[in-house]
Amino acid sequence: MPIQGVRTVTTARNGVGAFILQCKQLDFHYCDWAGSSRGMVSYLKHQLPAFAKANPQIEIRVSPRPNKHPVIRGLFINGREKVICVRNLEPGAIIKKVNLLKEASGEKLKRTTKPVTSINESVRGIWSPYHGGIKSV
Amino acid sequence: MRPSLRLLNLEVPSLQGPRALYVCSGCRQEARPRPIVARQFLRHASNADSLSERVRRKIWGTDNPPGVEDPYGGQGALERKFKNQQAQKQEQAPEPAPVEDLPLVDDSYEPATTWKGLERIGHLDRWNDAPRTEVDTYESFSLKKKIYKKGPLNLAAHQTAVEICMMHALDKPLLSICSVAEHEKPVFKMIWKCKIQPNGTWDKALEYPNQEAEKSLVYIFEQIGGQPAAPVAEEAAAEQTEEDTEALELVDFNEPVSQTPIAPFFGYQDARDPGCLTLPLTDADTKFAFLKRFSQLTGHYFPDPVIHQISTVQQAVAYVQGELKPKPKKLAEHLAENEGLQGMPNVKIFGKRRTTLHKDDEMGRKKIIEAELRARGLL
Amino acid sequence: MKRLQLQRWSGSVLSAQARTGGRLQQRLYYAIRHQSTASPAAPAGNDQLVKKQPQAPSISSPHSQKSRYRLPSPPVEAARESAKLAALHARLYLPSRLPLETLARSLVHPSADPNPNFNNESLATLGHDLLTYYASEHLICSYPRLPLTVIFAAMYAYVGPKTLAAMAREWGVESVAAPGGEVDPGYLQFQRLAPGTDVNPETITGTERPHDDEPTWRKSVTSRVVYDNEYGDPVKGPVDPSELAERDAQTSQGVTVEEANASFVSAVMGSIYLHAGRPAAKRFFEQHFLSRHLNISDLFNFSQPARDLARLCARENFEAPVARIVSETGRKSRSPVFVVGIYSGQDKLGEGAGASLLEAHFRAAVAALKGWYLYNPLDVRVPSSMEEEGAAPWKPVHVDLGEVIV
Amino acid sequence: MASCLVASKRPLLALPFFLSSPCESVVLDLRRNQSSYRRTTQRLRVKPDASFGSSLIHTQEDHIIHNPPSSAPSVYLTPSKFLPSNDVRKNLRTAPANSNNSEELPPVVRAPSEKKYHLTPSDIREIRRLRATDPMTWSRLKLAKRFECSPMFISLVCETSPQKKEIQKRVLEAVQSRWGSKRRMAREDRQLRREAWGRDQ
Repeated sequence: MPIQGVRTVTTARNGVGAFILQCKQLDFHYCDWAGSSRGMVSYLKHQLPAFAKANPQIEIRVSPRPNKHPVIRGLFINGREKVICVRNLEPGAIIKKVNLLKEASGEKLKRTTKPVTSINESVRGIWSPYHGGIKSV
Repeated sequence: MRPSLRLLNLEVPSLQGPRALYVCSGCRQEARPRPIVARQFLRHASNADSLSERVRRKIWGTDNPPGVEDPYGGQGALERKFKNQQAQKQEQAPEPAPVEDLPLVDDSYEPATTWKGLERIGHLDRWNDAPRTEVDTYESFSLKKKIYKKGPLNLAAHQTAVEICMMHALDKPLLSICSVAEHEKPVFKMIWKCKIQPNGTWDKALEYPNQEAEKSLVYIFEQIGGQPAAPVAEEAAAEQTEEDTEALELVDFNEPVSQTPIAPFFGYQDARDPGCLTLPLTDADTKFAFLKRFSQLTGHYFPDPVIHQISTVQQAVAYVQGELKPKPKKLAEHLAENEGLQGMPNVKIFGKRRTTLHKDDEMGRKKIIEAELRARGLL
Repeated sequence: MKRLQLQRWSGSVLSAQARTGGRLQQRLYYAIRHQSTASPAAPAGNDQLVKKQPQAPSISSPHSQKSRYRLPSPPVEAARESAKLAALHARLYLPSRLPLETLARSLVHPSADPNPNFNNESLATLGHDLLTYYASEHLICSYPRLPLTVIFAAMYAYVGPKTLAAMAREWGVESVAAPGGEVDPGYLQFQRLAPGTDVNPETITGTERPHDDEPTWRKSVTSRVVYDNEYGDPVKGPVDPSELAERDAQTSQGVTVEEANASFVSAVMGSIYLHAGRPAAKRFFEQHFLSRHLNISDLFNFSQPARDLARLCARENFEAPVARIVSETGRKSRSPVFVVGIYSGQDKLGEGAGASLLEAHFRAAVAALKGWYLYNPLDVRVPSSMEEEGAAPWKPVHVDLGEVIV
Repeated sequence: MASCLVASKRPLLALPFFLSSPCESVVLDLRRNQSSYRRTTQRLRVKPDASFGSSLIHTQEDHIIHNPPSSAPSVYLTPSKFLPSNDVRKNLRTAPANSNNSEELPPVVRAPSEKKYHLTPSDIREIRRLRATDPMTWSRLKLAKRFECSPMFISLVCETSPQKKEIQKRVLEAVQSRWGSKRRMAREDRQLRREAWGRDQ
């Protein structure tokens, strides 16, 4: 029987070719009345246009959520979402939180033990005792 | 009538017919006529054959156990008062009914101003059954509906200024003008045609379009100031000036056919000359009279600090218009104006809270849900 | 001159073109909708005679929210309001010459909106041809000796429907619950299958292949090049227009999410080609498709490698392959390891380790054959690179017998 | 008491580094810790491996050290023999320094049996006749021994009669029916492993 082909799917390497930002949507919720939204309101008035211009790939929705603390909700491509409550925060701190959401990947935070994780095979191959001139012990 | 009793007689008629009045289960439960036996426990503690009394007799083994007959100090002051009130009510109740309803307002009726000599004050807890009398109808001092458009506001300012000038000219008490709720159409037309010289003084600034207008206006305002029954004289003066004003029919007099009774300011859209805006409101009582009359005509209320600031008619009108366009309190309106954000395609500003209903609508799920509900007859 | 000529050609493709008059009249009366700026109908391959179709009367009917419910897909002007669509456009670094309306159109699957002027069927067809063309030329030029079945598998891996569906998900494209005029144009719109329908592909009958109905006849690999599609699957014969309506009814019955996603990705490729020209399309292909990881050596599945290797050496008149034990350990133990190398004369062709001599020999033969098949010449140039101006003179790609035919 | 405990913790004597290697591991824990720069760099100086050809003259000019990794070669590195002639890497790869000639090649797994091509058409007809007349006695192995050829060649020449195949199939089923679940699973795993060979997993 001739050689058969095995059907697989190529795996994505985000960033090798084009880089797709993982955060795809940011919802800003604020309350017109509450004092805890003061920082958020001034952020939305002054800082948001610059952020939106710098990141055209993020869909930004601003909607009031009365009688609740101001919240930023980040939806990510893997379907998860991260929500940060920015009550009583200054616009400067809110900028940091928004950047935190923008740069997050949506996955849960995991401790990485190895400096490099890669799917490329190593150049010199996996060591095996049977190759490379066996030394006389 | 104690609430539960009233419920009872409401209950009785409604039991037979379809239950017109919905009574919640709690009240129904409480209003249910209880059997006599059950009533016994409700008896007051100090009653002779109450439960605790029988128990005390059993404990002491004799018929009259020692100790005070009513350990709780006998009938309290309230009970005694309540008791004799009940007694009083009993002999009062059989009196004839006519005493009950209030005497009609006859002419000799003259409202009392002090407590002295009144045998009864207020209603004896039957007040809310009396039918509404015309005394109760409330008529607010100023217009019911506030005026927001620019034109009628100027009209009101002009009319007030003219009236105050007339009052000054005839040196009548300024506030009496407020008793005239509304002028007749021809009178109003003449006021509308009057001019006010810019930054003149109150008594000289007024200019009449012509002699007759001046004479008739003076005559009318003469009436207002003097007799109390101003409206009656009003009509007399109105007919008298009726025939000569017809002659002055102006071509641009737009007589809108308004099916509502009388459009405010008889359908006029705007004041003819803005002269009145420059009149000074420095003198206290003219200012007060002007503002009172102005708020009566436009329905806008002037808070005291604002009255303190106002020094000319212009500022008064500006203040009212200031209220016309309140600065956008909501952030959504603020952002909507921000042209930086409008230009960006990836930003969406919503005025209201986004619920899952909106999300379903965007996903196309809402129409399915509604279709299913309609299929089940729930929508 | 060439660029001008290309503009004119793609311009003509862009204009609306009635494929079959009958269907269009039937479309016109029920929804007067002015279509998007670009509505290419002719697939890139066959340039049919392009008839100037009377432009649908584009009364700019203001689509209030209520009237949108009746439309099968969101109106064209909705694309400008959708933030999701603009975000998707920026996320894929799409050229600015590609308008949002075309991106919105490539999100509408024919099952959601059968009107060819408003769905992505034509764009997807063009995009699919481009994808398969670029992928196949890349594979064949960089691995000239690949066996045909492995090329089919690699094509399936690079531009197959499963990969395109995965890419659409990685681009953050969500799909609607049900298509309609009121949905956000940023969603992928298609008619979903009724729950419980059987999705695995049934055997396709009625293909163009002669004697297709003979079950016992062998389908040789080379015949698959002629009669089957790019992945070696049998392809349905052309459907004559008479039962086109029946096919329409069939599509309105719903498609899988995977198929819809795949049609979207090819439609994006097609629309980039049409709006931004070929260099942009090629750059998009390299950025998004070639940058994905595929280990070609995993695609092989040998059944008799030793025999194939012997045939190969005989054909290339090398010395006959001889299996030699390079090293071994634990021959008597319960977990021995033998390392067998296959030598043709002095040179070692391949090496394999196994728990038994037979396995080691088998794996060594597999390694040797892969050594042959996975030959990758240096600085490979694909033929389509000649289409750019100022391309260096063409140097022929390495071609040789390649696959061992047993 | 406490003092001697402390003493024993510290190594008794600072052994010089140049002890011969065999006993080095013994005293490893006794060695002084590398508290000074000199001791650290001294320990890091490692002599080059013998395979580097560490003759002194080499160190001056540039030379390539060929140090093959001790791992299985990757299939993406095409063997020199398979490289086409016009490939630039063909002549770059000089023969490896110690090209082991034929006797140094590793031993053969199975001596290649050279083919004798001694059978004539009449022998072929004979084989087919024997096979057809009495399939039970004339199995492939017997015929191969009789005509000195490989059983594989016999199967190329002729097929057994259908009855024999039927008998053999039934025998096989009888044997397999005796298998328990564990043995059957072990056999299935073995079959899966063989298939995995083909996919080089």
